This record gives sequence, C-alpha cells and structure tokens, in this order.
Amino acid sequence: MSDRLDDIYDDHILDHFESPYHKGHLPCPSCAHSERNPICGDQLTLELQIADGKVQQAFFDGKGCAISQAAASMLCEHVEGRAVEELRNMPAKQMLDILNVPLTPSRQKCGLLGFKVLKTMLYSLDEPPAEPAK
Amino acid sequence: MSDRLDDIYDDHILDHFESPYHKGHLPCPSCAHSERNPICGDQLTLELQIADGKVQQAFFDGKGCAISQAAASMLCEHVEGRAVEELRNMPAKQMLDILNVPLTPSRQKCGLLGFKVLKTMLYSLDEPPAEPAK
Amino acid sequence: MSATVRDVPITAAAIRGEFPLLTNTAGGDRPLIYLDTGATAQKPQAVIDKITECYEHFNANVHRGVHPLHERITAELEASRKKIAAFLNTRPLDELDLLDDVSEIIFTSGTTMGINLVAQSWGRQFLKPGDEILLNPLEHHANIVPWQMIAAATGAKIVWCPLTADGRFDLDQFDKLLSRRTKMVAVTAMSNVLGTLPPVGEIVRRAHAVGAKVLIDAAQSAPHAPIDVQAWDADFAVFSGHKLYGPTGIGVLYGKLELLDEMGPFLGGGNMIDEVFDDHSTYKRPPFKFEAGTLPIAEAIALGTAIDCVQAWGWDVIHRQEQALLEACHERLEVIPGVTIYGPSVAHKGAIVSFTVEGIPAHDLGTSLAQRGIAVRASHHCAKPLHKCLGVDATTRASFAAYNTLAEVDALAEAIVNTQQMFFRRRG
Amino acid sequence: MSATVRDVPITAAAIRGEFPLLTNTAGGDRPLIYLDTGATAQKPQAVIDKITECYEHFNANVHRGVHPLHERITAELEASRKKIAAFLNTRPLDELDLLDDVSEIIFTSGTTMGINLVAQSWGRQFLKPGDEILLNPLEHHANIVPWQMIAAATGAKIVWCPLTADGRFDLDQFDKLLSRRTKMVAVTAMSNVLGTLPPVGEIVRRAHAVGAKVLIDAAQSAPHAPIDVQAWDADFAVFSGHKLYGPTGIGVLYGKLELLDEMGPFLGGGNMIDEVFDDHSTYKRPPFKFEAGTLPIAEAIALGTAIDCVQAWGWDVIHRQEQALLEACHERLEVIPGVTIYGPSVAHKGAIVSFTVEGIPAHDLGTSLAQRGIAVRASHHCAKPLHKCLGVDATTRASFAAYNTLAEVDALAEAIVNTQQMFFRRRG
Ligand SMILES: Cc1ncc(COP(=O)(O)O)c(C=O)c1O
Ligand SMILES: Cc1ncc(COP(=O)(O)O)c(C=O)c1O
Repeated sequence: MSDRLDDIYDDHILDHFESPYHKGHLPCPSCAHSERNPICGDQLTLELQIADGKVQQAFFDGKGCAISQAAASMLCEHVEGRAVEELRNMPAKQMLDILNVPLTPSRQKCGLLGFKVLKTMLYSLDEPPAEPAK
Repeated sequence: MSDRLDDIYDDHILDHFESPYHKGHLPCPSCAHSERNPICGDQLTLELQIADGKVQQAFFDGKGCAISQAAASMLCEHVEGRAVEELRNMPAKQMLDILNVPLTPSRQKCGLLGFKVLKTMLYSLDEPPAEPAK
Repeated sequence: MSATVRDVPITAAAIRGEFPLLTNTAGGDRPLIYLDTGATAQKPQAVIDKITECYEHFNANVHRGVHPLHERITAELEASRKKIAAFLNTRPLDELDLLDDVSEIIFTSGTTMGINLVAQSWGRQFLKPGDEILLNPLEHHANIVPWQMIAAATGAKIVWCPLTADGRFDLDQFDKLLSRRTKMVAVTAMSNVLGTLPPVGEIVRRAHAVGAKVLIDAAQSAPHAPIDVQAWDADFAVFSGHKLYGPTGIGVLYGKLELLDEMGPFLGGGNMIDEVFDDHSTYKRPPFKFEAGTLPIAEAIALGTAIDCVQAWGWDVIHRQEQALLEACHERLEVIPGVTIYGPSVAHKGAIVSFTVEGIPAHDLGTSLAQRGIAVRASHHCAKPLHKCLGVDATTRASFAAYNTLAEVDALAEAIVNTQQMFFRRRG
Repeated sequence: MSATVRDVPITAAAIRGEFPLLTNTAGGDRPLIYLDTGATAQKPQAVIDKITECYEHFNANVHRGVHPLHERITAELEASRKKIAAFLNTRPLDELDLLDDVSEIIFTSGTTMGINLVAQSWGRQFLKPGDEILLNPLEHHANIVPWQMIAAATGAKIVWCPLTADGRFDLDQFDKLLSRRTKMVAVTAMSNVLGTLPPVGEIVRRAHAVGAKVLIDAAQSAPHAPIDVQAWDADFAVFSGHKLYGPTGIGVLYGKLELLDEMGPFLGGGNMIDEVFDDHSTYKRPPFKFEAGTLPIAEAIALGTAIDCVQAWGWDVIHRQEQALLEACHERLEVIPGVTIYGPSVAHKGAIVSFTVEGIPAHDLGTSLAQRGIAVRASHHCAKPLHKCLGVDATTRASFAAYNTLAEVDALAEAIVNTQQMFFRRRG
C-alpha cells in the first residue's frame, strides 16, 4: 500500500470542486435521487432530463468533500448526451478513470457516490421503458 | 500449577462417598436448604436440628460427584454438637482442611457446596433469634 | 505459512504440527492430550501470528479513517468477510448491493450472540401469539434459551420434536409437528453431545414447504464439514470463531439478504446508523445495521486466517482423520465393562463421543482423566434437555479434531480403565 | 515486563517505547503519527504477548473443565475480573456472594454492548410510558441509539439536556429537567469530540435525589483518568478494552449488585442458566447471568494486562503528558488562520481537539494529513446530535495518549498549514 496521495488534489479536481459543472437543479427533471455517504456525511442529489433514451441534461446538488463533489460535477459532464442503456452498463472503474486520481478504498466511496446515485436511478427506471404503452 | 491430583480420591473420600454419614432426612428439621453446583450439576440438601444454639443433628441428601457428596457427609459429622455462632464464623478454608485432599479451584466448588448450603442457612437464621418473643 | 496451496495432500501429523499448544506440555511434565475441541479448538500458529501482526502493524479502527493504517485494517477486515462468504458459499450480490458494501455475512461475538440477534430482531418483528418455534433435544442452550425468551415476549410457543431412540433427528416426527403455525425451525448441524448430524438440507426443504424459516446452528459442525448455505437453502446460519481454530470473541451470522433487510437492528450504536434524530434513528443496510460499535477487529481478521488454514488442510484429510479417531474411540470404549456411549452409531455422527462409566460420577471421571493428562469435558454440556432424554445428569465427552492421534484414543481408553481400578480398588 | 512496580516514575518516552506499532513505519517510509487514540488505542507489547501466551500455553474454554489447562484459563480470566474490579474501585462483597462467585464486573464485547444490555435488561423491566431518559448532546451514538430503541419499545421518552455555549455539561439546565419522571440519566465521562468532562459525581448525586439511575459511559475517559464507581456512586458504568490499550472484542459493564440481581438476562445461552425447562429457564446470579456463551476469553485476560500497564505507568505521568500535549495543540492550532477549535477551554477538557479549517472539508483535510503521515479522524465521530449543535457536518479530531510527543503536535500544525497552501494554491 502506498501513501502517494499527493496527486489527488490536482487542478482538475479543485477546478470542479470550486467551479462545479451544472450544480443546481433542473426545472422538471425526468428523475432525481439522493444518497449520502454515511461514513463521512457527503450528500448528493442527481437530477436527469431524459428524452429519446438519452440523458439530455444532468444537474447535481450536495455538500461534502472535494472528491465527492468534483466527481459529481465530472459525472454530470460525462452523462450528458449519452444513452441510458450505455450508462446502465457503465462500470465503476470508468468513473474512477474519469476522476483520474489515485484514491484509497475509503476515498473511492466518495468518488463513487454520484455514480451510485446514477446507477440506483437508472435501475429504478427499468420499469417505465419496459412498459411503454400504458 | 500442579497436576498432582492423584491423592484426591483417597480412602477417606471414597469411604464417605460410598458409606455416607447421615445421608437422608430428619423427621422435623429446624431448617433445610438446597443448592446446586450449576457447572457440574451436583445437588445437595442440608437439614439441621438446632436447639440451645447448637446443631444437634445434621443430615444431607443429594447426588453428584464423589467430592461434593463426601464433603457433605464430613460436614454433617463436623457440625453436630457445635454452636451455631461458631459455625457462622467457620471459614471456607476450614472446610477444605476437613476434606484434606488437594483440590483444584473448580473442584473446590464441589468440596464447598455443602459448606455454602450451611452458610446460607445459618445467615438466614439470623432473624428468628433476634426476635425471640413474638 | 500454512495457508498456501499444496501439491501433495497434507497429513494429519503435519496439521498437528501447526498447533503450538499441542507440542507444549501443559500443567506439568505430561504431554497434553486435548480431547475437548467441542468446547473450543486449539489455534494454529498462523492464526496467533495474524493477531500479533494486526496489533503490531496495522492496528486502527475500521471504516472510519483515511490514513494508510485505517485503509489497511479496513481492507483486511473486509477481505476476511469475503473469505467467510466464500467459505459459506453465499450467492453473488448485484452491482448496487456491492456499491453499498452490502453483505450477508455479519460479524458477531459468537454463536450465542448470532442466535440471540435473530431471535430478537427477526422474532420481535415476525412472531405472533400462537406461532410455533420448533426445537429438538439435540440443541445447545444457545439454541434454546433465546427462543424461550422471545417466545415469552411475543406469545409464540416452543414445540419440541422428539429424537429417535438412538438420538437421531426424527424426520417423521418432524413432519407431524410441522404446520402453518411453525414460523421458525432452529436446528443444529451437529450435536455437541451425541455428534448427531441432522439432515439439514432436508429439514430446510420441509420447513420451507410450510412457510417456516430455518436457522442452522453450525457452531459444532463448522470445523468438521463444509457449510453450504446455498445447498442447504438456510435462512440463517451461525458459528463461532473459537471452535473453528480461530480466536475467541468472534462469530458469524449468515442471513439471506432479503430477511436481513426486513429485520430491525439488534444493538444500537455507532456505525449502524444512517441518521440520528432526537427521538429516533435510521439505519444502514446489512451487514452494518447489525454491527453496532467497534467490531472484534483483530479477531475477525484472524478468523479469515483460520479459514485459510482449514482450506489448506482440506476437508478430505480432516474428515478421514476424524473418522478414524471416531471409529477407534468407539471400538476401544465399547469393550470396557461399565462404559455406555450415547447417541447414534459411528455411521451417523461426527467426531464426538459422550459416555458414562458405571459407578463413577462424570465429574470425578473428568478429574481422573485430567490426572492422566487428558482434557475432556464432564458436564451437561449446555444441553440439559438432551441429558434429561438420556436419563443422566452429566456425561463425559471426548471430542476430536484432525490434530488428534490414535495414540491419544488409546490413552483415553487406558485412563478409563485405570480410573475404574482406582475408584473400585477396595471392591472384590 | 511493563507491569512491574517501579521506584522511579516512568517517563512518557518510556511509555511510548512499549508500543511496537509506534516504532514501525506504517504505510511507507514516513513514521506514523497516531493521533486517533479516541477511536482505538495502540497496544503495548505486554498486551500482545499476553494474547499469544493464552493461545500458545493455556487455551481452553473457561468454567467448564477440570484439566490443568481448564483450571489455568479460568483462573486467569477470574484474576482479570478481580483486577478490573480493583481498577474501578468496586466495593467488597460479602462471604455468601463470594462463595457464589458473584461479581459486579460483567465482561461484554464492548461499550456498545454494555449500554444495550442495560437499556434492554434494565429498561424493559423498569421503564413505563411517560418515564424519561435524560441524554445530552455530548453523547456518542452508542449512548443514544440504545435508549431510543428502548424508549420506542416501552413508551418512555428521551429528554435532551442542552449544553453550555462552550460545550460543557449544564448543571442548571440539568436541574430544571430532572424530575420524578426521570428514570435514567445516561452520560459520558468524557466527550469523544469535545473532550468535555461532565461532573459525573455531581450528576449522580442530583439524579439519585429524584430517584433516577445513572449510567456512566467511560469509554472515552477510561484511558485518561481513574474510574471510581464508589466515589461516583454510579449505578452502571461501561468501557471498551480497545480504547484502554487492550484488545478489540472485549468490554466491561459494571453494575451495582442489587440492580444486576433484579434485572432479567440479556442474551440467552450457555453458562448463564441455572436450569433449563421445556418452555422456560432459570438463571444464575451476576456476572454469569449476563455472560451467555463463550466469552472473549483471551481478550478479557489481556485486558487485565492492559490495566497492569496503565497502573505501572501511573495516572500522574499519563495526565501530565496528555495535558502538555493538549495545551501545545491548542496553542499551535489557535494561531492558524481559518482554524476553529470546538468545545471548552483546555482547563475543562481531556486530551481531544476537534476542529475545522475554513474552506477545507474535514474529509479532505483528513486525507491531506494522512498524506503527511498523520492519522486523525474526520467525520461526525458517531456524535451527530453534537455536530448539529456545533452547526457543522463533520470535524477533524486529533486525540492524544501519553505515548504521543510534542513533536507530533508540531507536525500536525505544520501539516494543516501545508494543506491550506495546497488547497488554496491557486488563490491570490
Ligand atoms: C464516548 C464513547 N462512547 C461509546 C463508544 C463506543 O465504544 P465501542 O465502539 O468500543 O463499543 C465510544 C467509542 O467509539 C466513545 O468514544
Ligand atoms: C451446537 C452448539 N451451539 C452453540 C454453541 C455456543 O457457542 P458459543 O459459546 O461460542 O457462543 C456451542 C458451543 O458451546 C455448540 O456446541
């Protein structure tokens, strides 16, 4: 195990933390979901605007550590324009790659909080698309 | 700690175990009390005939290991003719001396079961003598 | 290290060599003959070393910090949890559950705690007056008293399923007693007195058919045979670390996730909460919901090492040695006049032999065997209802592990005969 | 051996020398700066060695056998219980109680378990709808959630006693809230966040005046100051081994004998029963009534060794070193712009310093300190109600023991400043 954590607060992370992308709320989101990292208290809400099987817009709100908030900001950037189906198959590893800083297991939980919110939301979307003509 | 336990089943112990003194019941005892050694299941009842502040007769009944039963038998022999006050002050060590075999702590519990029954009985006798004219 | 993969199967003698206490001479100059594994197992060097390593190299509290020390201890603990899950053959979890760190493996302080947890958390929620909890006389007090307590609290009733005459679980009687009122069947996978091996999978199948849940007490079976919660389809299963060659102070409760998710918490405190309000709290998902406070951390980690050891030895070698010991013990003891062995024949039991010797109280026999260097247990073995069935107050129990030797069985038989000679020396 | 009597007082440096982990370099080449004793203490060599000794030389189950191995392990366990009783200054017991092996010292798996035991066993028996349980925001979740759970089960009510503005226990508010309805006051002897030291003796005196019982949570205070249950006149007191330089998996519940005798059992199982009938059981007296199942045996014995260590070091030396660390830490941190320290002044607290740094989330500060070799804890510290009072989600906590050094305090201050420089490097 290494303690080379020095690079985790690189400019990219601090940029997203200090000037987050799409922090705030959508006027009428297709879906929204909140979670907390019960260990450190990070809070996060994600709101998606979905149309044509694609995420059109993504906003987040929350508070907590730089890693969880920066990751949420990057995630919003990442998901916009992507197909729901593609995102449903997105592995956790990809989220960590987007973050691109060396996170210890406990800080990975922060980095993956937004991702977890996204996944929970996408899985619970399962039913509506499966029964389109109600 | 030694494992020189070889002497614990000496003839004296086996005599009392096989031919106990005053095993049985008194017709109308002054007091009686039962206890169990919850670890090994030894059971013991002691019955005393008390008059003039002295134990006139002592009987025991019970089942269990040779040590607990032989000790009860020896205790009955020992207490007869003795003053209640004297017995109340009898220390546990004296009971172990009467047994006169090297008991490990767990077997001392067996050896002291009758003694414990005796003590409990004598302490609960406290009140009647204190209020004689009722 | 004991826990590496071997090409050649290990021998029982090599297993024995891993246990420092068995090569020490305890309590004098006689070698220790330890026939009390049923009470607690001896510990292999690897387990002892792991505890030392925890405390000397990465001691910290878990799930709470970000220092490499914190990361390391948490990783070790969670690795042990995964090992245990594999050891019990739990099913794979889905992605979201994994992201939530959900697990069906709950660390407890032991079997007793695990059963009390289920009795209280599941019982208080799901038992109603008139519901039945089905027990049988093979059960250890740990699998009786918690059910009596929750029955008294909820109005549920304890129903006892009698054994066969030779001390086996009676499936016919079981069928007769099972009904829609049966809500819980709590059954041991191996009797700690008779060695009886109830047909766990079949019991679960029949209990599920009437809608009952089943808790398997694997405390006694765990060191002797695999636990397969999927094959058994067990709802709950419990065991203790200290009987599985691991440390004291640690145990495991397995529960099906959907049941654990439904149940309320048992102990309240740190790490199990999601949010704490003035007058109530909300809770995390399993396992954390049931892991209030600081865990037995070093113990949980070293239990993982114990499981490594068992898997390195292999069930085959373990079983073969234990079976040889069991057969030898029956053969040697059955021919001693005055000896009665309780329970089923060798074909139907694990490596435990409980017996009485006519005219010698169990406790005195225990002492006499101790004088001869042999550690057994002489008591009701926390199974009073069973001893009532057997019609004796206490028995003397020899319980074996793969580290025991046939010479030790011989020594036991000889010591019994010697005790008879000593006890009856003044008789004709 | 550390636990022998010395003529000359030991120095803090010598105390430090007894802790192998503090001389190891964990997680890389930097020396470990361990400022997280509040979460769990490091272990002296004597404690680690005692665990090894148990497993290598006299491992067996306790209270159950007659072999020298059984006698030895039981004697070691009971000797530890007596040490703990002396450490807590419990009163002497009478002859009959001693013959019964009665004790007011109950081994638990930790503080959390001890509080749950009292909440459930005492609470279910003595709490009625309308009764009040008095808490205050200094309490750890372990001393909140169990009371919420038993309040919900019995209809009793939680009442919160507010703190003074500087985070001390407010005796005036306490007096106002105390009434005949108050049945239990559960209070910490030392806050695990603010270091606050509530006036425990005075709280007990006032609570007893209205007929309430008092439970003292000594988990955080135990390593720093004596527990005197007679001077406090505490009804119950609890602490954990792992915070008192002992192993994980073990804790202690002290209770007044007359209360323990009145209470029903908590966990059911082996060793706590007197007799087991088909539908109910009868129980032994304390401590055994509350010690169901196999105890954390090695852990309980090694806790005795930890207490030997503390007594060999002496409270004077411990207190003087911790006070020096505390004062230095306040001095160094107070002058750093943006740092806020929470809670009372140094004169009114123990060796814990919780703080925030403006603009740096606690979790990130924790990571940055970890990068610099410093282990602290950054979270709500299992005290959410307190953090709500403080108006922050999380704080970073440095907690000290006598094994820490002034150089480590300097390193902490320097690391905070370095973190600010790193975090704010792009600002003007
Ligand atoms: C004040 C206080 N009470 C209770 C606890 C809980 O102790 P444990 O986790 O050992 O049960 C702690 C420690 O986390 C504490 O600091
Ligand atoms: C079958 C069985 N169940 C339960 C227990 C209780 O286990 P523990 O004392 O480790 O809680 C034991 C061991 O004593 C046992 O043999």
